Amino acid sequence: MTFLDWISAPVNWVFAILGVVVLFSGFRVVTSRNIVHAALYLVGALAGTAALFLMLSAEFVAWVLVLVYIGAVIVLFLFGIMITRAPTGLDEGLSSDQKALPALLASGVFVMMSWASIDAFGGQLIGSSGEPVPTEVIGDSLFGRFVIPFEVVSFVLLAALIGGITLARRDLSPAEEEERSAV
Amino acid sequence: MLLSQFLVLGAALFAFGIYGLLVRRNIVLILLSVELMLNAVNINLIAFESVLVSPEAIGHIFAIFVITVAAAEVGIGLAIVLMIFRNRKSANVDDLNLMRW
Amino acid sequence: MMSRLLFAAEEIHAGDGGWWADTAGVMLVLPFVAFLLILAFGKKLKYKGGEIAVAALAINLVWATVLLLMNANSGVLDQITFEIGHIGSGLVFELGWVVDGLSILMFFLVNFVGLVVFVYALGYMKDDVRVDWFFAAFSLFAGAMLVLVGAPNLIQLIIGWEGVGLASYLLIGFYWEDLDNVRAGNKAFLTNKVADVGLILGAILVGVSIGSWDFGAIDFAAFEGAPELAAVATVGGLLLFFGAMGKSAQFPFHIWLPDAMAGPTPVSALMHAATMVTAGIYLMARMFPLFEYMAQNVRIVMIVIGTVTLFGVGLLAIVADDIKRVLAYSTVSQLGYMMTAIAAGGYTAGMFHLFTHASFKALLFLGAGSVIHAVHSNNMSDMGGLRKFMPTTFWTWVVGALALSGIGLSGFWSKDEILATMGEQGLTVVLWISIAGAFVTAFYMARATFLTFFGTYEGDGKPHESPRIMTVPLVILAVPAAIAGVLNIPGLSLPRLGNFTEWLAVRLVPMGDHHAEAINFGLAAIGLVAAVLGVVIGWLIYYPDKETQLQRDSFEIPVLFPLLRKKYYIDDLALGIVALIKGPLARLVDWTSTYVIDGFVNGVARLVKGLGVFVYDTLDQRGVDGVFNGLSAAADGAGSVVRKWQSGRVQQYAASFVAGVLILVALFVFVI
Amino acid sequence: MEWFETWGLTLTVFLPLVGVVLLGLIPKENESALKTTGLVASIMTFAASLILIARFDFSSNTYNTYQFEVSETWIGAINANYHVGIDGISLPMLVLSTFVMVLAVIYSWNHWDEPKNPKAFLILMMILATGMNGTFVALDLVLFFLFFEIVLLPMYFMIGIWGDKTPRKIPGFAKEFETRLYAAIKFFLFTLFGSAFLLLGFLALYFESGKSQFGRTFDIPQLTELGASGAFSGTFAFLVFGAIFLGFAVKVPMFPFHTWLPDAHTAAPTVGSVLLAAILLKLGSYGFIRISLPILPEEAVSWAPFIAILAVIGIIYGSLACLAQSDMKRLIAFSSVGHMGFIMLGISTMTDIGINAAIIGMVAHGLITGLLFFIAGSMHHRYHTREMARLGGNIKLMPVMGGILAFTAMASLGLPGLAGFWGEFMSLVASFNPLPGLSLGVFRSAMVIGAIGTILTAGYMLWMLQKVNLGEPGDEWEGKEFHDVDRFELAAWVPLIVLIVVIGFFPKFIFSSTTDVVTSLVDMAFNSETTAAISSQIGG
Amino acid sequence: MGDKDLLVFQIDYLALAPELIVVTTMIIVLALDLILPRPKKYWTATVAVAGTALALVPLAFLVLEDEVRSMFDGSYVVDEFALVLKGLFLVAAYIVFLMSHSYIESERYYQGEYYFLLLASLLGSLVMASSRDLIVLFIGIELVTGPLYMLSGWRKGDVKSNEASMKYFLLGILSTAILLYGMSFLYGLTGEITFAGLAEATAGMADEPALIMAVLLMIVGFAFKISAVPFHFWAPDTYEGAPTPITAYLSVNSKAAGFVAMLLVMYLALPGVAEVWAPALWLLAALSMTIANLTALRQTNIVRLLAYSSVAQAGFMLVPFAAAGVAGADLQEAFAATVIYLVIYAVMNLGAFAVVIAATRSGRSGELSAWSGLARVDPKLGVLVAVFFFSLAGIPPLAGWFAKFAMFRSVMIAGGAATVALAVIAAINAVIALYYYAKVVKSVWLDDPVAEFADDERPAGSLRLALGITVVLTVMIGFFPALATFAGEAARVIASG
Repeated sequence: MTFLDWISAPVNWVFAILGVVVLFSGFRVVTSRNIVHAALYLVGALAGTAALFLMLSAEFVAWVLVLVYIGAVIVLFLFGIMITRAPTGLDEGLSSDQKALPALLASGVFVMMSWASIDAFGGQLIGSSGEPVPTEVIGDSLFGRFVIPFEVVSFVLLAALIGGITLARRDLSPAEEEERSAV
Repeated sequence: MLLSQFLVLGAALFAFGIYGLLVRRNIVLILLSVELMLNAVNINLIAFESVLVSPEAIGHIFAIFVITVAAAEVGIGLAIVLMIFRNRKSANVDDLNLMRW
Repeated sequence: MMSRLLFAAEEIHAGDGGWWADTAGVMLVLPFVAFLLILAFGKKLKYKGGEIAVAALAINLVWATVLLLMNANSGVLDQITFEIGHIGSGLVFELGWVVDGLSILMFFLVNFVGLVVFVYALGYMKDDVRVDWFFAAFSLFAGAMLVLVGAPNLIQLIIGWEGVGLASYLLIGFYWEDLDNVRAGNKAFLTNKVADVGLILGAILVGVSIGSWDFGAIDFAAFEGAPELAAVATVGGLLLFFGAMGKSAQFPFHIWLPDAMAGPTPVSALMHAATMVTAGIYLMARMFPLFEYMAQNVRIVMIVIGTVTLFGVGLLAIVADDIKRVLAYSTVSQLGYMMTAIAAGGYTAGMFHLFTHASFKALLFLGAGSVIHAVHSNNMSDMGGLRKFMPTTFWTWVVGALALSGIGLSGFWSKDEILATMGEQGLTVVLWISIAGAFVTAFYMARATFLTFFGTYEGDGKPHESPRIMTVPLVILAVPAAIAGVLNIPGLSLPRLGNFTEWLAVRLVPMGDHHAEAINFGLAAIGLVAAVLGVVIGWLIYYPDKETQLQRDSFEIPVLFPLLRKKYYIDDLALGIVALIKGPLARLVDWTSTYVIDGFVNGVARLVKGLGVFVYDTLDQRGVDGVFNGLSAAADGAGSVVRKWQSGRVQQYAASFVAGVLILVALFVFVI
Repeated sequence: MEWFETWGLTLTVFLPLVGVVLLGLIPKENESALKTTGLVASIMTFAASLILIARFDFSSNTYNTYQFEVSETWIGAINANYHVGIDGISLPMLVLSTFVMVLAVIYSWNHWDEPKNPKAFLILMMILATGMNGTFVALDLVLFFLFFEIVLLPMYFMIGIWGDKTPRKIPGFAKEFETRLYAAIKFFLFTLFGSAFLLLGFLALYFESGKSQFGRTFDIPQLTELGASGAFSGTFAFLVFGAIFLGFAVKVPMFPFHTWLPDAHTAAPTVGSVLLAAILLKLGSYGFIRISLPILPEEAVSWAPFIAILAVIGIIYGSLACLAQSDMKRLIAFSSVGHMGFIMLGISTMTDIGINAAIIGMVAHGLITGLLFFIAGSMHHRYHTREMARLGGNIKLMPVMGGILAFTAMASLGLPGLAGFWGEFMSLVASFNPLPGLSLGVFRSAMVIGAIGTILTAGYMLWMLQKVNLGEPGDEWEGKEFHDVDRFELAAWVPLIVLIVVIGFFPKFIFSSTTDVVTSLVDMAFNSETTAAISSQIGG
Repeated sequence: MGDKDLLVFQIDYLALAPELIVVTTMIIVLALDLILPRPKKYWTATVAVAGTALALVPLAFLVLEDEVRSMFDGSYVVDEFALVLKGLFLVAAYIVFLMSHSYIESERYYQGEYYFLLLASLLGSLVMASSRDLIVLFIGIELVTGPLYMLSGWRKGDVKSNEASMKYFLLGILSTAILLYGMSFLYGLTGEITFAGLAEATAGMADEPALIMAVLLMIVGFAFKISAVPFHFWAPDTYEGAPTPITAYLSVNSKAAGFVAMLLVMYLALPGVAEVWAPALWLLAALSMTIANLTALRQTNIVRLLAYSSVAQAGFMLVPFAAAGVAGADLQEAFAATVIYLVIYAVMNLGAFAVVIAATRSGRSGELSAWSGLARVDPKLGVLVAVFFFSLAGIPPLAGWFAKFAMFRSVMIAGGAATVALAVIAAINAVIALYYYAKVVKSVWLDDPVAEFADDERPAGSLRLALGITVVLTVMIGFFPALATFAGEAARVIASG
């Protein structure tokens, strides 16, 4: 498959656009000097990803991503950012000054991963049936064969919830506590 | 569509995540970077699934679990950030070097 | 073994000794019983246990005498052994006793001389310290010697041998409050120990090669020319002789004997007469068949050493001031005679000289003891003119001195026999040296006699004759010293006693002995003349009554006398070697242990610890910093070399994490 | 008593552990109950071992047949069994061990080194007893290893807690250490270093045996059978022997692995030194006889000259080092290096004479050096110093103690007629005619040098007597009261003295147990006619 | 999938009983925590302890039954191996609960939440032991570690504890991401997530670079959990900062969970590519042992020392993995060796931490110098210190010796130059390790006491129980290693399947 073949398929145009969006957003997430912007760029990256998922017939997952992340996680992040009172303006101190080594390592990782991908799946095409995987299948799977991880993951969430609350809440001083128990 | 185009995209996102993890000083930003990495994994999973087309949609299931877990991790992470912030009035990792020696 | 024994007994028409021989082991045991009894009860007894020691030897003497007489009559040949252990089927350890001409003679000698000396000691030691211990050790001494001479095999001989060494160590160092005496004891023990290596190795060679340590077996093997024994005979013989040199104080091992005078005088008497120094000669006599039939070439070495000893060490007696030292050197010299004699094939001659020497040397020592007892000094310069104060002592001394000098009395006969043997063997040079030795002997005995008993007394106090309990033994000993010579006059066989040569010939195998069949009057005359000459010259030099003892003893031969006073530097050499081993060498070894081996060990420990410090401080704690600082500095360009990588440690950890991944993968991709 | 046939050994090994439990239950303050318990436990153990002797069948005493044998599954997964049994070689060692333990308990009755604490000390002693007894009866490599190592901990604590507290400069380190601390860790690390190799060797044997009809096995009798049939050979066996050698050589200890010994002995409390010298060192040499030789006979032969050379170096080296010592206990400790050299020389000859020599040498060294350490301890107890330069005239101050010291020193220098003689003498005899095929040059040189070593031995022993026992007591002791030997000391020492004399005059006491089995061991391992029939290769 | 009915998957409640009991206990704990007034909150601890003990009961039934119960297309299996490991997790957690009791009570902690989170982590490890596909395994791991991120920071007011938590968390999610990336590739390459399917699909794929990368990435993910060098950096800091019972839990349960994951993935899912993972683990083993041991020599804080010790011990546990890479090696033996080591390590390490808690109860710090002469003051505790630390050092007759023995055995059984070299490295490290373990014992027994602490107060009953259980097991296993080999034997069954 030549580049020409590739570029002539319209679906790849879509991919290219989405890819640029995702990559740009991703890049900004780690480079942005504004902490809120960084969080918002993450939204962009995730939205792009969700769109990519749609292209790959993963309808359900795409919407989950949108709902869970954009709907919940990012909000959580923003709350976190607010509470820790990070400056919302530009902040030189958000990143360390020494960027060369992290960049080196990151590009190393990128080279490794993309090389392995191309080596293994170089010419493999994705059959573009376009038919989204039915949610029913996912439902059957989740509540059938994967019911145990499904149940277990709920405990992950529960534990995160309870633990998170315990850690994040302000401890009462002994005096306050007495006061409260008296009530 | 090539499978590898998605994989390379995922690799790039993952690399961004690593870069962010190493270079960011604010813990919340580090968490964001980690989300990028997990997202890269999801891209991989979905891409693979579209090739493999397993009857149980394993790749999708896996991705859903990853998303869930990632959400939980964010919760945990932010709780820890808050706790630290409460004690130190800072959310920078630089300051975490009590046990340096 | 038994069959051989019977066979041999048949050959020489010897009896088996009956009950007396079967029970002869009593002699070996009684002194040890006495030893234990004295240790246990000695303190409470009148003579502090001396009576027990005397009683034990007295009972022993009964056996010894009976056996001696039986042997003289008809020959006694018997051996009783008990196994004390065996390895596999071949290696057997036995204890027991052998009863034959040689051992009976030694039994008699040890018990007789021992008894006399013990009795003497009752008086001599009366007021001394630790008398009970003295008698205990004394019994041990005698007992060990009896074990030695009664040994039917080399193993028991070694046991007795070392036992004698131990007892001598204990007795020489008897006055251990003074460390000089202790050192003398150590010297004796160690010198002997050096020689014992020879004995032990020799015993191993001989015993292992024929598969038995039994003397009878060895004798037979030698007699029959067993090839396996022949193969080791020379080396084995040399080693055994080496062992004998130590106990019998042959040059250069003579150094311990003069120092051994540090013990009480009765000890010296016993040591020089019957026990200890005779052991080496006895060993040679015991192993005579080996040297006679196989290891002839060793005999050359023996002769050389013996000759050097008899003359060279004899000379040392001339310059000694300590009366006991004079006697000690004389003993060494006489031992040289015996050794040379045996080496020359004079089994009987050597043993006969041992026999006569035992009586007169014991006599002389006891006499010297008597003098010392009176004068409270060992030095002849403190004596003089004692003739008048101590007549009994004097006269018995004269008997002893004459016997030693080979003038008329027992010593004459035995020495003559030695000279005759040498003559017969054609050892001309040795013969003349021996004659010269006889001259020297007579000369220094004259010197000692004149310096001690003639002239005027110079010491402190007024000397007096010793008590009866001491003089009676002197008299008793004077008798054999005077007349024992008749026992072995060639061609003379006494009624009921026979002849010394016949006594000794009662062995399992023929000895192949070389002894004179008749008196060699020519040699006897020359020897006698040499001895008389010695006395005369001694008289000329030492008799003239000068004012002081020192002046009397001022005779000097340049070069020679100073050399003699330095004892040929041999003592110094030995001391030097010991000092070298004990000092630098030992310290070097100790040093290597603590500094080289341990140093290595500690070094490794420190290295590991240091590595730990390095890994923790540098790699683990700073290295991550360092490496990443370095890397990022390099990556950021020269300007920022000194700048620290600012982010926190978590990210360093994470970076190492990622780096680890990359390195791992890279390893696989590029290396494996 | 039928049950004794099967459980007698187990009883002997684990009775002390019962003692441990009982001791643990008695409160620390109740000293007399503690001591009585310890004594009773050790005496019962000793009694059990005596019953073993009584019921031991000396007539069928051949190698690789064991009596009182028990084999129960222990670690099924690796085919390691609780397999115990004794033969004529282990019997004397086992009895020696139980016997010395009784004496040690008696002695410690009124000799407690600081910081006292009889309870802990007795417990450690009892654990030690289990380890030592167990090593002598184990017939499974894993079991052997376990017991072999059990002794490590109690000894570490004995040295470390009750040991010598004087500070000492350690070469290579800037600061001073307390002797006990240095010695304890050194002992520990050295032994462990050796054990690691030992374990590797055992494992290698285990896997190699997988090719045989027995399958993978740790069983000593089975491995012995394999060894005799030549199952282990080549480079593999060479390395395995080397590994096992290292393990045992450290324990023995052979030059140059000996440096832990002087420190450990010197620093240990009296009873610790006694047990260390009397029994612990024997574990190594016993291991050579029980494991190295029969299982790897071919390699034993090829290693023999090397072992002989090291042994001889040890003899000379140890003796010379003794001469340089100023500390009495250290001197005695170094003397062990020399004496164990003789034992190893005997073993290295691979003949029945040599191995018998080693066994009797082990017993004798156990008795004699044990006694020497007892005396040294008692003297330290009274003088509070071990500096020989300060001692002197001991026999005047304490005639009985001095006498016993002199006696023991004489026994130690190998005086014929006392126990020490046989081991040394027979080692030399054996090295005159080692196993056919071994280099006569090496072994006969070893014989001569070993014999010369006896001179040095005599030298340092006499020298020690001179410094410690004889002469006038130093001024500093004037007017001080010295109690001569007390009854506990006598009770502990007299049996040793008696045995030293008895074995000295009647070595059959030991040989009757060992000779047949050793002969058949040599026959079996080296496939040769009994080498005591020595005639073959004289002059060859 | 559409055709398949839900009922295809029968749920075996007996097989799930231990997990269900733990879940129930969690809920009860939560509920109690809501109802009970603060002074009575210790009831939550009692319930947690009781629940854990109770969970062992069905486990016992299952063990006796000796039958493999497989669910959900073989993605969740209860077999001997799973049971042994579940038993280990439950017992270890039980002991940690016992240790926590007095520790948590003595300061102002959130007891209910504490036990809830620990139980959640326990649940995760139980699930992991039965997991036979990547998803269950992944979720299990997350459930094990998630609560622990928070528990390490449980001493909220203590900045050290905060820091411990943060470091653990950040590196933890990094490792999760890397692990997931590896998993995604594994899935992509094979289309399988069950271990059995993976084993079939990966056989002969050892030359595929993408697979190599996937395997290595997963190894890195697990290596973080077991804190192998160079992925161990979090361990000392986190161990020091976290509450001590949590440290114990981290060093035992969490590490064991990591090993379970590694065992399952390597031996069950990827046996065909042992030539890839064995050398990698060889390297990790060698590095872990050497670096950690050398580093531990320098430590003056007991907990930090134990942290490095646990890193080194992980290295020892990895040794059999490396041995498995030798051609023709007996994978079962290697597998069994690691399991045996794990079991023994769990017992003695828990004991060591229990001792730390007991020793520090009266204000003694974790600094080694504060421990001088501890035995003089409290001989019983001194004995325990000696037992556990010498056991860790591998001195017979304490349990640790058999762990090392099994480890060496697995190496020798494999043969091969590289593994023998590793054995030599391990042997040298064993001696080095002895030095610092002995250093602790030396301080406690041989040095003079430094300061007075109120040691006359006896440790709490629950702590004494924890000490008792661990010490008895340590000594018993030392004498009867069969107690531990039984675990290895069970594991052998699974490895052959």
